[in-house]
Amino acid sequence: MSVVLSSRDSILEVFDHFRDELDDFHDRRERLIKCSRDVTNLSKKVIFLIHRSLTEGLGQSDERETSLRAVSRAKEKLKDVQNLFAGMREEVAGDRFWRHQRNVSPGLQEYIEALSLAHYLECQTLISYEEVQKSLSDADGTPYFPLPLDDYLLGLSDLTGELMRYAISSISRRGGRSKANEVCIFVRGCRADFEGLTPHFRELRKKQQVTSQSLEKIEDVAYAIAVRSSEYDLPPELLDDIVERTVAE
Amino acid sequence: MSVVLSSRDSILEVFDHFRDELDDFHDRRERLIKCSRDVTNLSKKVIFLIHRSLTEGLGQSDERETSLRAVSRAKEKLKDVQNLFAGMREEVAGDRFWRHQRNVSPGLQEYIEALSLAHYLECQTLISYEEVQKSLSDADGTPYFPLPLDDYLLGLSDLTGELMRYAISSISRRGGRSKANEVCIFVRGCRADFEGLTPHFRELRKKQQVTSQSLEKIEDVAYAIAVRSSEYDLPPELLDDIVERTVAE
Amino acid sequence: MDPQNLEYINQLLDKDVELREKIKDQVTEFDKKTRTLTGLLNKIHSTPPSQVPELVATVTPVLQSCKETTAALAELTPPNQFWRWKDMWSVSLRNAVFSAAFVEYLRSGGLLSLPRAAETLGIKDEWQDRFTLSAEDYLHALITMVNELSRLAVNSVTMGDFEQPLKISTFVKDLFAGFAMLNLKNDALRRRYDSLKYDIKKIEEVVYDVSLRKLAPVQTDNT
Amino acid sequence: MDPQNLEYINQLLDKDVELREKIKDQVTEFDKKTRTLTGLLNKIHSTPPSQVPELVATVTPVLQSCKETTAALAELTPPNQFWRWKDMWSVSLRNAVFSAAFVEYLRSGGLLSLPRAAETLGIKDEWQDRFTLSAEDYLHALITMVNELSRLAVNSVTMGDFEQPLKISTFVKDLFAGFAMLNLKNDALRRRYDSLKYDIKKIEEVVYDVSLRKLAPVQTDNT
Amino acid sequence: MDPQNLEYINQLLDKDVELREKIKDQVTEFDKKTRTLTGLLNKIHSTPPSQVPELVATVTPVLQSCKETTAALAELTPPNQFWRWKDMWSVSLRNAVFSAAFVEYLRSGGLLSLPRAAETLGIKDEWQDRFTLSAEDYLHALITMVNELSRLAVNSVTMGDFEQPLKISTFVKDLFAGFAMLNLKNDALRRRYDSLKYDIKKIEEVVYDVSLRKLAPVQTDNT
Amino acid sequence: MDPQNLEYINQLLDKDVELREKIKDQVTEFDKKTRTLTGLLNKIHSTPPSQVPELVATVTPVLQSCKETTAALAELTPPNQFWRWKDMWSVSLRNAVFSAAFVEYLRSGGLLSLPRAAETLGIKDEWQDRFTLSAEDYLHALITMVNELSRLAVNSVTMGDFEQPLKISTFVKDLFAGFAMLNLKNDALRRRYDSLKYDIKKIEEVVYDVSLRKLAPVQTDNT
Amino acid sequence: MDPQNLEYINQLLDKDVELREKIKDQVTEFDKKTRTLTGLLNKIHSTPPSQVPELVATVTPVLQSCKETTAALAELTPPNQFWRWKDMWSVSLRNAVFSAAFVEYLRSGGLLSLPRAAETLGIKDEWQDRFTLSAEDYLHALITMVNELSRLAVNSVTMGDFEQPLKISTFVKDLFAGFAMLNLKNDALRRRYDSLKYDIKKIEEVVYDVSLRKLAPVQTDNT
Amino acid sequence: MDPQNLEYINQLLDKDVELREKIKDQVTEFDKKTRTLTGLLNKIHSTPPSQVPELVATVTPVLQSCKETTAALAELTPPNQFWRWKDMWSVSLRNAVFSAAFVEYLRSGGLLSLPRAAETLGIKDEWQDRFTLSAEDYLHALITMVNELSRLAVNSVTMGDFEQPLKISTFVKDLFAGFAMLNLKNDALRRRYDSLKYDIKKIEEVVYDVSLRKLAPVQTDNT
Ligand SMILES: [Mn+2]
Ligand SMILES: [Mn+2]
Repeated sequence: MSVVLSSRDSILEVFDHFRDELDDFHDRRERLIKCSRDVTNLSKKVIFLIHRSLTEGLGQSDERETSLRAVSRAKEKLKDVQNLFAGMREEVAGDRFWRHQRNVSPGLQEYIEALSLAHYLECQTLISYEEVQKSLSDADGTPYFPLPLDDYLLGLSDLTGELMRYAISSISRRGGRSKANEVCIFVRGCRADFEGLTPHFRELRKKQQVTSQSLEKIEDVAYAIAVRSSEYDLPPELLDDIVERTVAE
Repeated sequence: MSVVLSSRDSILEVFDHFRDELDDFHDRRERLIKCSRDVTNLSKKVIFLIHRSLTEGLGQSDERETSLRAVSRAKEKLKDVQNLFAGMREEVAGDRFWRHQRNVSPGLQEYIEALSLAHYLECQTLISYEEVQKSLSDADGTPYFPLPLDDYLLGLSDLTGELMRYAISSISRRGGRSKANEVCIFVRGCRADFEGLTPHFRELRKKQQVTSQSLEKIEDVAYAIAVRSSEYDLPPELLDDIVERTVAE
Repeated sequence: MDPQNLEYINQLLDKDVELREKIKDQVTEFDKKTRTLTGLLNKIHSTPPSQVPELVATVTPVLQSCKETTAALAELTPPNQFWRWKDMWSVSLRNAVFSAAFVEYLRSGGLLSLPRAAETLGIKDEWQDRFTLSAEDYLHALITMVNELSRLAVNSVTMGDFEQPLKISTFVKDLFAGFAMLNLKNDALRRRYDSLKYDIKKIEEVVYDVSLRKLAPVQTDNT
Repeated sequence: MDPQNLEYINQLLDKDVELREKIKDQVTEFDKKTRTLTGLLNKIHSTPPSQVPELVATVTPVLQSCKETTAALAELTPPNQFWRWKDMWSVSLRNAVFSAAFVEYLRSGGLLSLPRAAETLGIKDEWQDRFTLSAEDYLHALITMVNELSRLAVNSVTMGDFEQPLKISTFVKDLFAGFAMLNLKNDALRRRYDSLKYDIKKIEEVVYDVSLRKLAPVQTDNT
Repeated sequence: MDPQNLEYINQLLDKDVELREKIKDQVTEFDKKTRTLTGLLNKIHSTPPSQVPELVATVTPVLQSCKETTAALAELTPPNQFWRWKDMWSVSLRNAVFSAAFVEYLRSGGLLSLPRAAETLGIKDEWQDRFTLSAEDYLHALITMVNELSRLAVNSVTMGDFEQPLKISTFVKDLFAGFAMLNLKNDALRRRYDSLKYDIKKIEEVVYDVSLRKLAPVQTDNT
Repeated sequence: MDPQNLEYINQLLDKDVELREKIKDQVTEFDKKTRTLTGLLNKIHSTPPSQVPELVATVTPVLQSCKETTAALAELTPPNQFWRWKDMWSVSLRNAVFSAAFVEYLRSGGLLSLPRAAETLGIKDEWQDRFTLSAEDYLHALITMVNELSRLAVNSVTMGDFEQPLKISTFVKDLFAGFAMLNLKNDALRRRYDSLKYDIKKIEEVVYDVSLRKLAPVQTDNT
Repeated sequence: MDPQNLEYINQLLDKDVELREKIKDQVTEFDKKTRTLTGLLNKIHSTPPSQVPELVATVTPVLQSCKETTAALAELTPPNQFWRWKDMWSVSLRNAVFSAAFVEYLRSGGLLSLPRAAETLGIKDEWQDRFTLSAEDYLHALITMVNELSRLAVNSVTMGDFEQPLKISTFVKDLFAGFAMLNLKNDALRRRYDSLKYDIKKIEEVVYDVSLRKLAPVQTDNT
Repeated sequence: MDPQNLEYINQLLDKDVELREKIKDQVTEFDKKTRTLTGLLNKIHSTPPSQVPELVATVTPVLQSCKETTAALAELTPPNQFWRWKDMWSVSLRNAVFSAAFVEYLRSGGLLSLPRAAETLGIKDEWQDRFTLSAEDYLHALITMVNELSRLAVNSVTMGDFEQPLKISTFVKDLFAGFAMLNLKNDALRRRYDSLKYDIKKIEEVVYDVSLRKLAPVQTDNT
């Protein structure tokens, strides 16, 4: 290729090359966006599945057992998502990952939301950065791509919204009544932890507001339960029994 | 009607009355909005008619004659609009006019825009407040309703946009070349006159910006004509003749 | 523009500007009075039933004093121009009507009619085209009253008065039935009417709490 | 441009305005009917169980009359333009479906299916391209029904009916489980679905209160 | 909710996403073709009059190939859903119509009518409810053509063709008079129509220059 | 532009840039401290009454350390330019005042006055033209405190402390009555003041729940 | 809130309101004067070169009269509060500076420096902490002048003055080179500076038209 | 969050913050250089053809000095993270490439290829994943050059150089034909590409003016 292009034909020749390069980029971008959308949809379904499994368990079995069943179903489905990420590996190899990070990001965050919800139900803790990165690595522990810090945090931030839903529906779940309080304390901790990181992540700042609202809703649930139990002053297990018997009649 | 209502029935009775009153108001409002929309449409058509008539006259007859023919056609149509206003008379009698001013206002302004355009073509002046009010009065000179000052000014402000269109198309009109300059001076005067009134009318302030843009466009047309004539240094009449002959060939 | 026309326009304009200033001054006055009114009435939420008449008595003279303001505004407004200027004072007027209606409820448990509300504020029939109490403003005031009544239902229970919520429930439901008869368009009134549902729900929940605990006789309303 | 071409284009441009007006008139009608429906159904909150069939009977003819409106709208809509105009009537349609579904619950305790809802409102399969009941509108109507049922749970207790809340609880939980199976997008429907949790919470609180009251009347009337 | 009802609703919700994808693919195709068309037609600005027929000949097969795309889109669009999806392809369609109309002007000096434009692109009357050429899209295309014609007037002179500007002037004035007969709303079309005045102004300036040059070669080359 | 003029203007522009950087650094510091403060105070919502003094004790030294920051800012600000730069730190300052006022409530149940708030943060009277605590910032801080107190009322009950809501209710109502006497113009402060009503309603509902269930002695406050 | 605290806060709030009113009155005055100034200067676009000195002469006394206003504002502003209130008058001040600078160009063809602009408007150095002309306001005024000069270039040609555009071109390019040396941050000033490019392009096109047609001597500026 | 995780996150975060600061410093440097470059190149619009080589000579050393900056940036960027940080410097880089390409056009009349542009700025192939010249940035720079060339076409005529517009016209049309081959998406590049049409139109008009007046030999380009 000559260094200075002085004829129309030589110009068209190099633009021909640019076209291929741009098309290649746009096509990959489209594929990744589509893939990210699939990841989002699958992850949303996992979250729904978890809530659904918890609802199904209503009163039939022990709370812990219900949670674990929900978790194992979720993990099953999450494997599909992880396979999608594994499939992206080539597309985002080398310096390409950061070029396409914004295209992958929505799906990644939704995945982290789902994964961390399952993790919470299993361990009652916040999933760590390394655990998430590990879930996005092959059998040898080599990551498919680096886990961006902001996607990790933004995914976790969305978790609090799901926990709010979990807490609210816990009011109609046997043994779940004590859960509301647990979740309340946990989310309060999340909010405090995130607070220190907000100066560095603008989007997290916006999501913090949603987290605060979710927290208030969870507090209201814990309050409603506390107020009602206080009136009778009976152990929660016994209260549950009474309610269950009445409904069953 | 008792002064204090202490039974459900008595309450329902007075609300029955409120319903009639509100329905009456909303129905009138709907009628006036529809009527105002008709006025708007008719007035827009008048403006189009004027531009069209001016275009049709292209080169066939004398500029002044073309203008006057456009004006007389417009006046014909404007009578229809005035009849619509006459028909509103009852609806906006007494204190009702100001209650519904906002509903009537869009049509009124468009009418003033059309009326003032015809007036300009006829007299080369800005139509006065009293002339507009008179056009909205019966044979005895009794107004159908008071003319709000802001509608008058906002209607005039829109006129400058139409004059811009007039000036731009004048470039392709025989004898119309000198028109661009006339319009330019006139619109410059309008803008200056309105400027003193902007502190009192917020909407006029916004429209002043549009007027300034229109003025610049008119100045560009006057400039384009001046530049071309300067190059040849022939009387405009002669230039027109030459162009006409070429096109006719 | 020819100078004569400009002159004329400026005259019209100056007149309006001056009038607006004068009305503004009156509205500032009006606003102070209604602020006092709502301040006083806010105390109802911690006033035991026995002391309500006393509270009502402190409100009455302030309400009375609004008559001067309405008269001043009616004096200022040119004939037929009521609707041109009313937006300037309608917030204040609604607050005054709210106060009058709330006082009436506290006094008699009944609904203050529109003509009586106008009378209470000294609004004369002959001002019709300069200053009047429109249905819209009256209805807004009633909605404000319902907002306060739902709060009162809650606070009455706190003060140990279990009858008040039942009274409020019946009164508000009657009023709501009235509102439901109106064909409201998508405007401010409609939005506020929609918000009434939350007040009603709250009141229903208070009545529920009271009934469940048999703190008051079972409600047997069956309209 | 030749005059015929011009005329043709002008016609196309004008037709829509007229059609919009006509549809608007029908929607105003439709709106009045659904207003009456919701007004009547609102009475359920103070109607003792024994009188419910009577209330349902007054609602039925109004529901029936909606068939005329849906037919008129189907008539007006040009073939194939359902998607162009549907936003104009969807609020009214959702209210009508809500009424039909609520009536069905009051009558049988069961859920009105989408095809049955369409049938009740006289919507014909062959109108497919002009007027149809979309899944979205149907689901919105069901959510509105749940909102009302949570209120009804509260008010039933006030009226001394302790069975209704239990029935409502079972019905709503079932419905909620159904919603949970849908793959909703992040739109208005999703947001309203999310809000259902609060209704369920309220209903659960009532069930809880009722259960404990029944077994352990801790407090006695002490007004 | 019974599973069948649920399944049915879920299907309805999912179908649209898939359809959108398919239409998008066709639009990408369409877009490539119109890009080629405008690329070829852009050469007109440096093509001497004698070689215009040759250029037109290279354009025709590409125009022809658009028929496949319109057929594919008509095939995809469900009956009655024209209005739901048309925004996806209207940019491409306008470009195709522009090309057809420009070619017609270059070939015959005349205006391509709307039905002829539709025919050229293979749009069939019986697709009415799935794919049609709206008046709006047709008019947008004509305005694009005028934009190009004003450029062509300038470039023709550069290439030594002094007749073309006069032909363009007559053609565009006629077209403009046609537009003036339409009752346009205040929308995108109206704004673009307004901008036509600048094209006419430019063309007139060229006509002016050409006329005077012809008769009075005032200046001689003095580089 | 002549070089001298240019030089002069560039100097003016550069000086500001530099100062802005320095202030920004201090504000970042300030922000860290107030973030720590609100983080610590946030623990109040899960701290049983007995451990409150301990929590307060951890907050005090951080509050104390804010004095250095205010001193640094006062040092940086050129005489007379308080109003130019204050927007940069007002968020942090309000948070610091909020913390001081909240701590005061938790310690004594009383309201921290404006001069005392300034003193707590080490703001000196003689800094008047460089760094001062404006009434606006003080009032914003109080409103933030009320927001937190309404949450605290809720969470206290959850922790089994039924006295706290009653104390909060009295304190907040008193504060609200004070606000009602201020001449707030229609600005941000006014809007936040209006929002206080929701906090009061929430607190009233907590007090209601507690009273209804006789979880705490009947409230007989009648301010 | 204790009464003393309240009283104190209310005083602070009231004082500001009053001052704001007074400043507003002066700004209204100022605005009138600058409106007159721009009105007069606007006539330049139809004033033949020979009558420019006359036009300048009518502007001077109005400019002179601005000194009273700046003095009044400096009098009103409390020491140190310049930065608090300056936004109220900066639009008027910029317009006054624009007028002064434009007059200077018309008179001498030169650029009014910042200190000279301040002097023209009677702004004293000792007002430093109450009223001063900031670099930002001065630069905004210069940009406004360039906007007007590009219009003047166009209109001069229309009036047959072919020298003016050349003078303007040289002046503006010089000014633009000055701006290019400033460290403008990304704010309103930067955006307006960027827009200057359009004015320069416009002026260049006028100079082009004039040169092409040999209406004025070939420009041989090579700064 | 468990403390270990928090610790780890904070480490990652601190590293990024520090790196961002360092890059920012380099970009500030880079920006100063490109500002100087565009300042110098802006003089071309008033430089007669004979003095162009001289102007080019003053630009070259500044261009040369950019190599240090690109090296520093390549050094800073961690492996594979080019796309993560490039937004920080792409404005400066595009300006530098624009300058290099413009200089090349002025020197040889030809187009600087991407590899040569990279080489000119000292960008090494082995930096590939840390600092490279992307096609996008290169294309943006070319568009900026076309913007300047349309201005240059106008100003050349003013300076009496009638050959330059013809050269520019050919060069720009060739370039435009290249751009037309790209499948641009709806992004910034597409918008800027669309704006090229205005530049081309302007250039065509200059060529027209020159041809009409026979100021230069008739153009016989017929690609
Ligand atoms: Mn979520
Ligand atoms: Mn108009």
